[in-house]
Amino acid sequence: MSLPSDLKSNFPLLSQTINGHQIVYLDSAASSQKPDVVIETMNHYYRTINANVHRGAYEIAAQATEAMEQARAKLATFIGASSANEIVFTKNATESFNLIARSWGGQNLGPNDVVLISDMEHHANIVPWQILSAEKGFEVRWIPLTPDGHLDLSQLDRLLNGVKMVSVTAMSNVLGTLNPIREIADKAHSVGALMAVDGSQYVPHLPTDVVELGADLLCFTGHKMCGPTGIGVLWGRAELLDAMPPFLGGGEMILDVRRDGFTPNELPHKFEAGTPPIAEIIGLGAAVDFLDSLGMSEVRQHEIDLTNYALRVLNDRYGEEITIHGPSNASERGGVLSIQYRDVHPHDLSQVLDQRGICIRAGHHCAKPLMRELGVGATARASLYVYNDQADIDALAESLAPAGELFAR
Amino acid sequence: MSLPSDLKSNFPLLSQTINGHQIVYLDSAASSQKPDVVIETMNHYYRTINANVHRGAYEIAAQATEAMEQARAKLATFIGASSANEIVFTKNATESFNLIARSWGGQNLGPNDVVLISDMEHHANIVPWQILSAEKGFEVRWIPLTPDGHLDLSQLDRLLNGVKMVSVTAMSNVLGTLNPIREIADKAHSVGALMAVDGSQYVPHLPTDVVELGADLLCFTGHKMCGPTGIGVLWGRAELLDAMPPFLGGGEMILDVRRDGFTPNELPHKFEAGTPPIAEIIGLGAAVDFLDSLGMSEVRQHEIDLTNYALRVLNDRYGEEITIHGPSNASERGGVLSIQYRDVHPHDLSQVLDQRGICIRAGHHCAKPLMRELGVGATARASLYVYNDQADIDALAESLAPAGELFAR
Amino acid sequence: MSGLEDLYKEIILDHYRSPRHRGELDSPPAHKTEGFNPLCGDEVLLTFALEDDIIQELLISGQGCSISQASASMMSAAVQGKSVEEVRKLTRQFKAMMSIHEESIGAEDPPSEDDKPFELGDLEALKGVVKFPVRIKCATLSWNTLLTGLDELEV
Amino acid sequence: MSGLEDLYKEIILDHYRSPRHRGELDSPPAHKTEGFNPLCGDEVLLTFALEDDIIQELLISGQGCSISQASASMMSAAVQGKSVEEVRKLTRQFKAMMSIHEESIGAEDPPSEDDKPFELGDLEALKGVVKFPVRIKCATLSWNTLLTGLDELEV
Ligand SMILES: Cc1ncc(COP(=O)(O)O)c(C=O)c1O
Ligand SMILES: Cc1ncc(COP(=O)(O)O)c(C=O)c1O
Repeated sequence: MSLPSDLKSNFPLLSQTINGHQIVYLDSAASSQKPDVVIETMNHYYRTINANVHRGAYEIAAQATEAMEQARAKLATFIGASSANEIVFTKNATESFNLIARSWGGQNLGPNDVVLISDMEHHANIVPWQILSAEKGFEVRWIPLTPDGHLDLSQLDRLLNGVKMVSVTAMSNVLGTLNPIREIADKAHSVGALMAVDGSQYVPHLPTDVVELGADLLCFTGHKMCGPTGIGVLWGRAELLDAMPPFLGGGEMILDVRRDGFTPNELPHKFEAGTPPIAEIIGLGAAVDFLDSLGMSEVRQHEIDLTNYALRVLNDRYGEEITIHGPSNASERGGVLSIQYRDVHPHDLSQVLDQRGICIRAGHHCAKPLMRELGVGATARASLYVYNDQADIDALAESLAPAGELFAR
Repeated sequence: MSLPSDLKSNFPLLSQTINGHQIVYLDSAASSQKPDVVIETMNHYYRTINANVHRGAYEIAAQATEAMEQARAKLATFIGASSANEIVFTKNATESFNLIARSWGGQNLGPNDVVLISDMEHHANIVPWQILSAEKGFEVRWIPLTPDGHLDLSQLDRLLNGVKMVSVTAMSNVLGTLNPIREIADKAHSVGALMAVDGSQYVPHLPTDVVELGADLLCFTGHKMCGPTGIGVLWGRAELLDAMPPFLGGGEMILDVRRDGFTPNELPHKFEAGTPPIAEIIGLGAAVDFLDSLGMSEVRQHEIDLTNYALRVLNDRYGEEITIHGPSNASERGGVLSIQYRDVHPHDLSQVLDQRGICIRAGHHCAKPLMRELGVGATARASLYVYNDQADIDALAESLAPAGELFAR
Repeated sequence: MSGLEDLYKEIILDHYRSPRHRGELDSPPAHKTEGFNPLCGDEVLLTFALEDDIIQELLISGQGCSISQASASMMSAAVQGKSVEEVRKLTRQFKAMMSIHEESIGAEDPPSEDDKPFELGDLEALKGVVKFPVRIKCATLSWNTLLTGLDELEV
Repeated sequence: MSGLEDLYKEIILDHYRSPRHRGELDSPPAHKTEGFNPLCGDEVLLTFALEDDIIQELLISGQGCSISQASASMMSAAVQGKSVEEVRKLTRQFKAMMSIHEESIGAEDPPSEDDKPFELGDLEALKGVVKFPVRIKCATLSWNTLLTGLDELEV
């Protein structure tokens, strides 16, 4: 089984032309394109059942609530959660991390504690801890990298000393590295620490089972998995979420409000203050259905194949002139290729490629500590998803040489 | 000038039938319906320029960024803000209040301070203060109500003693009461307190000018003003926002991240962590254009006329059998009608009306302290917007009597 | 979409208009438990006297919509004189009847074999509520409150 | 959408390939200022010697894309030997040329009359950048950094 070959036709944006070229979208690590069915599902919501949820007795409000809760159940199944109540909807993965830091961290972290993250984290899994650490005085500690872009776990036992929370990405958005979450989780648990996982780049691309991962908490974001903007997810084990205090306060998240205080609602509502992103939740449910229909194992296989192809084509053609950061074996990585080509600055490279309708991202990818480790200010990143094919890689490979010509010093 | 009479045709949901009846949507205080142009604007975004903003050099990413920043400028103009940088996008009004409480309150409130709110606040403007107060030990004080549903400002000077922040709604989502924000703001300022305003029910319905209101901060929410779900706004004076510490941490809100800490970005990005609700921001921009094309003075006049009509029709027909909470003069209120009809429970009333395609809301409307003041567990609330007309009111009036019959004890 | 007649059956309206066992027992000696539905503000207050694991008397007060009031009234009629075990069994069956929509992930086990033969009687009239999912919580409010009360007594 | 030739004019590429006034002066006595573009990671380091309100010498180091490097190189050529007042004026004009898209609410006042007659020379080549709004920050990085430097010296 492999992915249908006409998959691109499901994504309206990919039929665009840019500067006279059919668009080649290679920036899915920043945000994925959306299939028709996701866009249409949200349209249908707005055109037929749009109403505020959970509080209305009338028909369309009941339907909106039902559609939203069905989406929650789909998300739970998609990641192997044992109950839909363990799925908390946020606005993005970033909010999910802030929720963990503020709620769990605010309650559990003090001056002698340590939160262990890694050198390859996205700012979303760094800054919330730094903000809290400035208030509470705990240490943020960093797992270093090996030269080939893996986590260096050789000192993990020592690093775990005093740690209450390990929070690590399952896949790097710069290097593509897939991290051994289960191994880290087991070690974390053996010292009584919790394991939070950044699934932002993992959940969209690999079959995900929170139990197999050994995670206690998982954050991911809708717009990178064929879903809309404005929607993120926090999954957590029910007992853990139950014990955490509320994060944002307001409507929906309460059972009662009196002048002298409030009583929080049950899971998952306790963490969902205010009118939820209803259309976006329902849209994300449609995205999950879409990915399920492809099969996540097929998605993963497609990306391994295409990553292998890209590594081969680019290395064969450009040899010494090109550096592709991260693991060289596609089975150890996702389809995220951070490229250094000659001395062409990433920003210039991306500009030249854009002229040919090829979209890649240039920048620090919200991972500045990693950039410093790599010794670069920025990288040019091409990233793959279900709709990409070998022709996209060929277009990329074709276009590096002319960029090199233009900027050769 | 008045609103176009065929306005309903712009709202696809309103052409639905429910149980064989043309839908009569009277729940806009909970969430408004969306005009075609808002839905289509988001579609167009997803189909043609969907890409992550602010970090991409390629064409569609630049277009997405431009469209989003144009929407920000539109919002600024819409509320009379002096700069687009004063518009911070959140996920809903609830997040806006949490941002204020956590960021400003976290920095400025201690044991001897007071935050002054009112008995008619929505939970969004209550619970964030209660959460913070439990941590910081300041007092949350309440402005009481007069019997006819206004704020009782006779003791305001006394109530302002020790107050650092006054946070009050410009319009009640239960009583419809329009509050004298300017008067309160002037008094607040005279004791050195700040004035935060809940504009969730005000901005969608009346011409808004933050300078005339005398506000320092204003919160409102997209889905109640013809915009999508998943988008809220915080406006604040630039100097004030500049002095406030970041709220959520992550990508976009930083200038630099090092192992030992981070440097926050400039306004408005400082408060916008992670991938923003891009499609939703652009959709909200389209909603603002739509409302502007109608003219907010015309919107307000339409609602005054229709509220007057509703008050007259309902009172004429049902006399003693009906109580409509809040001010009896339409010029002192918005089109929010909380109804008590005979002893029919709000939930039952809403169920019976739904059978006739009429959507009203039954419940505490996220204002439990107000419910206790009113001495009721719930109200049945019919609320109006641009697309409602006298026929909608007639349908409502027609349907109360049969509900009364059914449940007469 | 079902009609109102599925929801507001005559027998339900009858219980609503003339609720049975209304009032409050002195507590103590009776046990008192409160429940409320945050959705619609409904409140129910149960007082009941338990002797030899039998509910000797149960009275209901509080306020709410027709469904929550009728369900409470029917419950009060159904549980008088029943043993705690029988009440728990009845509650399970009633909730099973209500919970058609709870069969998602993480739902509790289906009622076991020996629960089957019990008679719901009048309570069957509330079956129509499942077609109005928003109202299920109204119908189950008093039952959940009773369970809480029994749990408080650890019986 | 404009073509690449509007952005990467030959003179820009020339400055990029052969940057002028590259290096670092000893500081002190020279003044040193760093600037960076969080968007793309570009960094610029300016060292300059100021005497009698005249920029006697200015050197540039750092790393970045062709636009930021070329703009810095052109700036270095343009400001040598100019008075602080002239440099500020030139900067205003350069930024005015760049800021076509900044005319939203709250934009600064347009450059005043007496700013007009100044000659941008080579710098005109950067005009094409305004058609690529994302790159405007690249082009203005060194200029903003110089302004910061002058402000630090309170001149
Ligand atoms: C007066 C008032 N404030 C705040 C809110 C909260 O808005 P949201 O739920 O979109 O955050 C609402 C609506 O629910 C409201 O009516
Ligand atoms: C690894 C990783 N974590 C977290 C995030 C944050 O996601 P969002 O911006 O949607 O909050 C991203 C993407 O930006 C990411 O790649």
